[in-house]
Amino acid sequence: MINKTVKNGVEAVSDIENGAVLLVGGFGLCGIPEACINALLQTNLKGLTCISNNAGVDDFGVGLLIKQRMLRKLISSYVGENLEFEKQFTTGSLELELIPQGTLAERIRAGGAGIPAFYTPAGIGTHVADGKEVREFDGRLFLLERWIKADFSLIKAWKGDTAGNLIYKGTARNFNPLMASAGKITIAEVEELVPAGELDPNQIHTPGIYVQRIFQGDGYEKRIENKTVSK
Amino acid sequence: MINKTVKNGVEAVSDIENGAVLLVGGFGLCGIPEACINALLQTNLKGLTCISNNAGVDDFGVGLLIKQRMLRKLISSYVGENLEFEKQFTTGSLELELIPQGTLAERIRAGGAGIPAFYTPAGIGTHVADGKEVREFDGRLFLLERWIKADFSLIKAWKGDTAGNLIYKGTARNFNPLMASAGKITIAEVEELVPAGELDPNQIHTPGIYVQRIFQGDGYEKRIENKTVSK
Amino acid sequence: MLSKKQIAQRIASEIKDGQYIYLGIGIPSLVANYLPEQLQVVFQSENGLLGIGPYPEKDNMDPDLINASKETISMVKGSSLFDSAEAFAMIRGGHIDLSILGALEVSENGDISHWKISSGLIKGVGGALDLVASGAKLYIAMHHCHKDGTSKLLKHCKMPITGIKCVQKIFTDLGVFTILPEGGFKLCERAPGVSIEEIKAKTEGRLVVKGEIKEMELFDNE
Amino acid sequence: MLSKKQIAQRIASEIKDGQYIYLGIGIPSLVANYLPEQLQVVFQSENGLLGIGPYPEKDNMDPDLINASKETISMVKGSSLFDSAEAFAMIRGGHIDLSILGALEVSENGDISHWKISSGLIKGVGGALDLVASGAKLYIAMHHCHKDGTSKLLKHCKMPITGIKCVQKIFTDLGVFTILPEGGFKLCERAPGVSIEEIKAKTEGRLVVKGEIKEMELFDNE
Repeated sequence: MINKTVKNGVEAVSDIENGAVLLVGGFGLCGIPEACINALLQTNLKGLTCISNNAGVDDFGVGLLIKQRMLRKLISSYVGENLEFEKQFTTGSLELELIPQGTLAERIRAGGAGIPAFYTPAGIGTHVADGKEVREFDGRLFLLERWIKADFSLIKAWKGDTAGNLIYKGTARNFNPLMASAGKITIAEVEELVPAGELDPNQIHTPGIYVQRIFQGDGYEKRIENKTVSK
Repeated sequence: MINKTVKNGVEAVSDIENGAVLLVGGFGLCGIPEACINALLQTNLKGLTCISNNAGVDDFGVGLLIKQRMLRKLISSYVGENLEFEKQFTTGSLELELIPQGTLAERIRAGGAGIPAFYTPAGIGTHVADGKEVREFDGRLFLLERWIKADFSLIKAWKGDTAGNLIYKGTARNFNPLMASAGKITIAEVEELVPAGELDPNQIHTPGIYVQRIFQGDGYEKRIENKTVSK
Repeated sequence: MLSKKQIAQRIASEIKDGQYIYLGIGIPSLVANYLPEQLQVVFQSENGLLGIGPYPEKDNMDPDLINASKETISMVKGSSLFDSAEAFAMIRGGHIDLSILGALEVSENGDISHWKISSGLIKGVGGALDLVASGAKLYIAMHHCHKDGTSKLLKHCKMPITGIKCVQKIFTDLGVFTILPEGGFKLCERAPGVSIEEIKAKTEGRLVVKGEIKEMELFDNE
Repeated sequence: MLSKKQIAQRIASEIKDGQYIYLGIGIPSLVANYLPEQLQVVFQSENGLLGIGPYPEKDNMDPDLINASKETISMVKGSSLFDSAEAFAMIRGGHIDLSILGALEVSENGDISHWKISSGLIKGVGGALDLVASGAKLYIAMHHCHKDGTSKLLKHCKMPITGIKCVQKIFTDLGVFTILPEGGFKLCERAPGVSIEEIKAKTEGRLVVKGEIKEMELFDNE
C-alpha cells in the first residue's frame, strides 16, 4: 500500500502558495480541519480563495483565516455566524459568492467525479439563476451548474490509515468526503491514524486514492456552536 | 422508525405489472437479488424492461428472466456471458441497449439524486455519441446524458434493518446502492434482517429512506462465475 | 390568533404515518413536539442525518453530532449518517415527503421568499433553495403579517425570491390556506376567534373564500 | 518477438512507485505478476475495490469478492470497497494514474478500438469507454498483428472506435511505440531479434523511426 503519512499540519500545508484555491471541510464548526487551519495561521499566505459551507465564527474555524486577512474570496452557502466577515466584505477586501448548499455539495462532488456540468432545479426563478443556462427536461426547468475543483482540500476525519483511507463520525462527515475527491492535493487530518490494514475495507467512507497526505492532529477543541440539551 | 418489512419476495414483487421498468442490482452474479428474481419467475409477467449491468448467465440471475421470456428490453453495459440472450435478440423479441458502465452507474445515481442530465467524457467520438449533444467545457468535449429511474428497484444487501437501512459486503455492493435511490419502489432483500437500532448509523451504506420494502431472503446460492485460486 | 406553538400544533395534525420530513428553523422546528406518539415519522437534517432525536442529556452532548442549526442533538433507533452530497441527493431527488419551512413572504402563485438577510447583507442561502425546488410537498409556517402589520401573503413577492410555484399550504396565526392552481390563497380554516373580514384585511394577495369556513380544532398532543 | 508474458514484463518496468493502476483483461492482467517487490502500487477494480490482491486460497473463495472479470480475488492491507458510481467517479475524475488495456486496433493519432464482438454482435461496452475517456495515462498491450497477419497499428481504425486520441504508449510483441502529437507511431524500442524492417512491414499506420532504436532489455521479476 502507498504510504501517505506526513508529520503534521505544518508540513502538510507547506507548499500552499499565495492565491491558492482551498476546499475546507466542515459544517458550522463540526468536522473542520482544525490542525490545518492552525498550520495556515502560522504562514504569511495571502489572497486565498476558500470554499467552505460556512465561514466559521470570528475566533474559530475559517473565521480565523478571515480575521488574519488571508482570504481574498469566500465561497459558501451561509456565513451568518461570522461578523468579522461583514466588516471586510463591506470595505471590499473580501469577496463573497453564495451558493445553495445542495448545489455547492453537488458541484464539489462533480469536480471529484469528472462531471464538468450538470442540471439542478435549485435556484430556478431566483437571482441564483442570473447568467446561467436554463433548460427544460421532462416539463420542468433546471439550471446548468459547473464542477468545482481546488488546488488543495483540507479535510478532517475521525480515523484514518497510512494508505489515506478515512472513516468519519456522526455529522462531522458532511462536506469532507466530497472535498477529498475534488482537491488536486487532499490533506486529511485524523484523530487517530492507524497502519494500513487495520480499518475494515467495508466501512471506509473515503478511499485512500483521494488522499495525498495524512497526519494525526492533536488537541482537538471541537467547539460546539449551540449547546442544546433536553430538560 | 418506519417499518418497511414485508414477508418475502413473493409479497414484495406482487404489484409489479406487465411492462414495468426494473433496476436489478449486481455485477455479474455478485450481489444479485436472487430471492426477488425467483419470485418474479413465479409470475406471468411479460414485457418487462430490465436495467442491470449484466444479463446473468443462461441459468442464473437476470438470465432466468430472459429464458422465461419475461423481458422486452435489456439495458446493460455487458451481456457477453449470456447465450440465450443472443437467440432472442437475433429473432427480434428482445431489445438491447448498451451503455458504458460508468455512464450507466452515473445515470442511475443521477436518477436518485434529482439530476435530470449531466455531461461525461465517456463515448466522445464513438457510436455511443450518436444523436447526443456534444459540448465543450474547459477545452474538452463531453456528452450530455440523462437520468435513469425505474418503477421498481430490486436490490440485494448483506445486512438490513426494519427501517430499510442497508449494509453491503465486499464487491457485492456494486450497483445496489445507486439503484436503491432510483426506484419509485425499492425492494431490498438481505441475508440478515435486524430490528432498527442494531446497525451502527455510521456504517450504513444505504439510508432507509430509499427503501420501501425489505425482507430476509433464504437459501442464497451466490454462484461464482469464475472460480480462480492461487496455486 | 394562534401562538407559534399553536401553529406548530395545527401543522402536526397534518403529518401522516411513514413520512420523511424536513423541518426548517423557527416555528417548523416546534412541530416535532406535537406529533401523536403512535406516528412513525423520520426527520432529516441536511448536514447528514436521517432520524433526528431529541436534544441530548447534558452529559451526552457530542460536538460531532449537530443539526443544521448547529445545535447538539441525538439519534433515534434506525438513524443513518451520510455526507452532504447524499443529504441533498435525498432532497433534490424527491425522497423527502414533506418540507415545513418558515418564510418572509409568500405570493398567491406559491412563490416564496426567505433569504437570511442581516443589516442589508444577504448572509446565506443555506439549503432552502434546494428544498423548495425539490418538488416535495412544501408547507409554510409563519406569522400572517410582518411586525409592522403589513401582509406576508402577497400578490407578488417584494423581496428576492427563493423558489417559484413551490408552496402547497400555508399555516399562519390567522388561518390555513392552500395555493390554487390558477393562483390565489384559498382560505381553508380560520383560527379560533378570527373573522374572515380580518383575514381579508390582512391578506394583500387574492384571497378566495368559498362556502363555510370553519374554525380550526386544536388538539393538544404535547 | 515477445511472448504475452514478456510484453507484460516490459510494461511492468514502466510502473512507478505510488501509482493507482487499472489493468484490463488479457495481457494487461499479467502485468501485476512482474512488479518489483519494493514498488507500492494499488490496482483498482471497476466493480468497487481499490487494492486487488492475489487469487484466494481454494478454501477462501468468497462469492462476494470478485474482480471485473468475475474471478474470485482477495484484498490487500489498506484495501477499500465502494459502489459502482464511486468506482467510475474515481476513473472519470482522473484519480487513476495509469490504465493498461488490450486493444483490437490503434490508430496513428491514438484512437483505439476494442469492442467485445462475438458472432457479429457487439456484446458489451463494459467500463472501457469511461477508462479511455478519463484523461488518465493509457498504455496499450497487444499483439502487433491480427492472427491473419494484418496490422493492428493503423492509419485509421477500421472497427468502431471506443476512444479518440487517448493512447500514450503501445507495447506489442515487436516493440514499444509512443503516439506523436502530430500523429504517427514513434518506435522507441524493438523486441530482441526483431528488425526495424519487420516492424515497418507490419505497421500499416505512419511509423516514425529516428536515430538508433535499441533492443529492449527484459528483467525477469517473476
